[in-house]
Amino acid sequence: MKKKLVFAGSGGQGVISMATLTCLAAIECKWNAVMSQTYGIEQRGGTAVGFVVISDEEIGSPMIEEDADICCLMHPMIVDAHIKDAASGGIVLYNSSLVKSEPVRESVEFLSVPATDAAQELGERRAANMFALGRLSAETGFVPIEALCSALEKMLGEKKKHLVEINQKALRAGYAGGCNEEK
Amino acid sequence: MESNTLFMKNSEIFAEAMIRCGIRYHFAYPITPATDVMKYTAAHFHKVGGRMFQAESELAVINCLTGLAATGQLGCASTSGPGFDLMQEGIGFMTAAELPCILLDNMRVGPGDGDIIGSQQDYFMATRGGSHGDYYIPVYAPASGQEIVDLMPVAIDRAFTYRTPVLFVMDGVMAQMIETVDFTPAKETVSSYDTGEWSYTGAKDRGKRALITGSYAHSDGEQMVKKLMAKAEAMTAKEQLWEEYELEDAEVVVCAFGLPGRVCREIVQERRKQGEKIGFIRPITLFPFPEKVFAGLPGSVREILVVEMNYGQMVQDVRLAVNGRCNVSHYGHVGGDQPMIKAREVRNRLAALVPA
Amino acid sequence: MKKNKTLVINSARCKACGLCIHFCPKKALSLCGEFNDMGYNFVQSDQELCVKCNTCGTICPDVVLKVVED
Amino acid sequence: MKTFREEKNFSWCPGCGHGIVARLCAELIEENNLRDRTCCVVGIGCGGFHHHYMEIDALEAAHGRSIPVATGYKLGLPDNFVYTLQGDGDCASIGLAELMHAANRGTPITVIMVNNGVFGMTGGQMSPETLISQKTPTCPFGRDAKLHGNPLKVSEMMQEMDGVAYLARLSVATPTLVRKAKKGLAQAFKAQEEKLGFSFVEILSPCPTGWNMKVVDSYQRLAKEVAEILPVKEFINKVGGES
Repeated sequence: MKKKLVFAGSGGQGVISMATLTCLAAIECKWNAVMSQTYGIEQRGGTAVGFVVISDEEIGSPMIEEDADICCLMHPMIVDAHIKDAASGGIVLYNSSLVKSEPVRESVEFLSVPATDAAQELGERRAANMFALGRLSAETGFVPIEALCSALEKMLGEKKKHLVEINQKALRAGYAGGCNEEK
Repeated sequence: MESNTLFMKNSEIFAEAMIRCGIRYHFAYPITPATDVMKYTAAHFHKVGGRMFQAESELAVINCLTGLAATGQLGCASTSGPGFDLMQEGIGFMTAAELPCILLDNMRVGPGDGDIIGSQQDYFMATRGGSHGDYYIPVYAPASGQEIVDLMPVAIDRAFTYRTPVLFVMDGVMAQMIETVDFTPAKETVSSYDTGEWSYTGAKDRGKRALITGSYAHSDGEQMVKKLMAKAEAMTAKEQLWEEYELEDAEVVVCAFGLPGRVCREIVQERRKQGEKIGFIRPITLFPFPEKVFAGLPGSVREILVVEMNYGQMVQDVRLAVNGRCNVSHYGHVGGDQPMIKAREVRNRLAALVPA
Repeated sequence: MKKNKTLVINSARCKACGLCIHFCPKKALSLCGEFNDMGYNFVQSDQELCVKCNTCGTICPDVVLKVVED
Repeated sequence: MKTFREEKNFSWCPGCGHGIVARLCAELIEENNLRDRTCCVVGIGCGGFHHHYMEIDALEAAHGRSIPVATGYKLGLPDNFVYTLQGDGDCASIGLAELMHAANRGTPITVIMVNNGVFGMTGGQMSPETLISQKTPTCPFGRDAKLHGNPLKVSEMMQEMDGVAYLARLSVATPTLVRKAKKGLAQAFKAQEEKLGFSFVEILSPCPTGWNMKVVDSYQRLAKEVAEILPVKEFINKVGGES
């Protein structure tokens, strides 16, 4: 098993957290994980992209070049730049709360997820990233939802323990939404 | 630190490996993409009685390291391209003074201030040196977090054995990459090396020792350089490290170091499955350059494709190593967004070299 | 009891710069006609005039002169 | 005296102030029983010969880099005694940034800057300390403030720094000043031994060869002309002793 994932968004949306959590969940499953990211010279704003490779074998190339199995687009500003990262036959999840017009691309499967709206309903708009991840787990099984939930506790640690509950809630809500919906 | 398997950024893995191997002093000046190392040591060195010292410039960094090394203790300095430029004077000095230390250069784009993401453009500066004079220092180019951990005790041993600065180079992408890593190989070894024979700890119960890299008689300079060259020769004979794959019947060999090495190995593996006779070499030591693997290449090899995140630096060493026995071509790319090395481009080059 | 002081001159080190002569309050020092190994007419003292004040030893840049006590 | 190598003649020019400074350092190391744990870091220039006449460990740093070398050394061996001996070219020109930061950090090392106003070893060229209208091979018509800037008042620059425990400008121009210089140096050494912070002494010294003057004339110039611009003075003394 080897999966390549791209998480792209605007700085502050938590896309790097999505990538990190994916890696930690993979490690929960005793798999290997490699994550790289692009970053600007500025500390805030701009785009943020996390690239992830998870595998139950040793990971060779950590690079992603138009061969991602899953591509998560959380913000309209990065759609044009990163929709091409998905492999042919790959899955492109986009945050339809912000990406208003459906992205155009051949030979990929689109998943329209109103992540920001859903998170707002749960009471924490910033948990949109977790909602999207939960949904992705339900739709693709890239990592089990339980692995995401337990990795979340490790990622947040003691200092951010108070954030575990809302983020797990968003993960599970996203997962449930994905399960109920007809494919 | 109970667990041995962690998920960390490669720059942090470097710092944690230093701690676990017994290095207690780190000197640095903030510069992307090497700052993560000093952030980590600043937060963690004090727990083991160590110290991260932020100096006013890389000139001060390398010279603080010189002073520390003179006491017989092993320290480290980490930096990136423009800071590495400034350190060249001190690196040449420490080599002449036979002072051991560990150095890290997280390469960024240059010359000038350069972009902060990855490149491998410091190959020449790392292997040829930027100081005046004849000198070589061991250079390690790990391709993964695990290899950083595996190489740290080796580098420490070479630093003490040859009494020389030892350099690690990573590109900026590799430096920022986060990986699973097993720290089991990182054993405390620093304290097992006795430096009492040469360190400058005060003239107690012995005659004075003076560290002099200049000459007071013209023969001094000659003797010093001869000694350094003898060390370089010994390192060339004994310390070459590389990874190789499927060379026995290869017609084309891809050669790359560091992160591009990982990208290329996967491509070569995938071509082999197609039945193409392609082999792979990844130099792990850049000095000494692994000439032995090139000397031992089978006669079937007619072309070597060197892939680097620069416009042709290591390719010169490959050409020297094969000395005209086969063609050597180069694919290089620097800067822009990830991926730095386009796998598609490597595949195209290979398709041209190995017609289906 | 007054200690016995002596002015010792290590003439091998002298470079005949003349500072001691210039600063000597008693004009007890002068350069002699002989050469040391470095080729300098080294300094000599007139023990009659010398009051062992060590002014010469203080200013001498080559540690040639010093007043020692028994 | 065990510290001082009396059998070895100084290689400095006749009348050079470096010899006086070397003797004072050797006397103080001996008197304070520091020899066993002393390391001297010398700069490039005539000051580099300083340790040749002493039985102490020594490091010859790259030009201008004695202070970070001493800083790293002190971090590694905090209980050793470390001092740098640099000329004004080494300390105030190429090594000024390192001097200022070490002073401000309060690193407990002692820096001795022998200030003779020229680059002596290379033939008396202009240094940051060369006085206005003074002629050197690189300002053959005399130093001109508009062309070359003014003499750098290094000691005055450090006055406001909290990390500095002892700061003084001393001189070897006369026997009286030499005695005073020894007291100042002793305070600087003490500041380090008591871990009070950074200690710096600037010692005005003549370079008869570089100044193209007779020895006695060069000492008179030092006592008058130079001291008018760069007065002998104790700026900071947190040791509390008399100097």
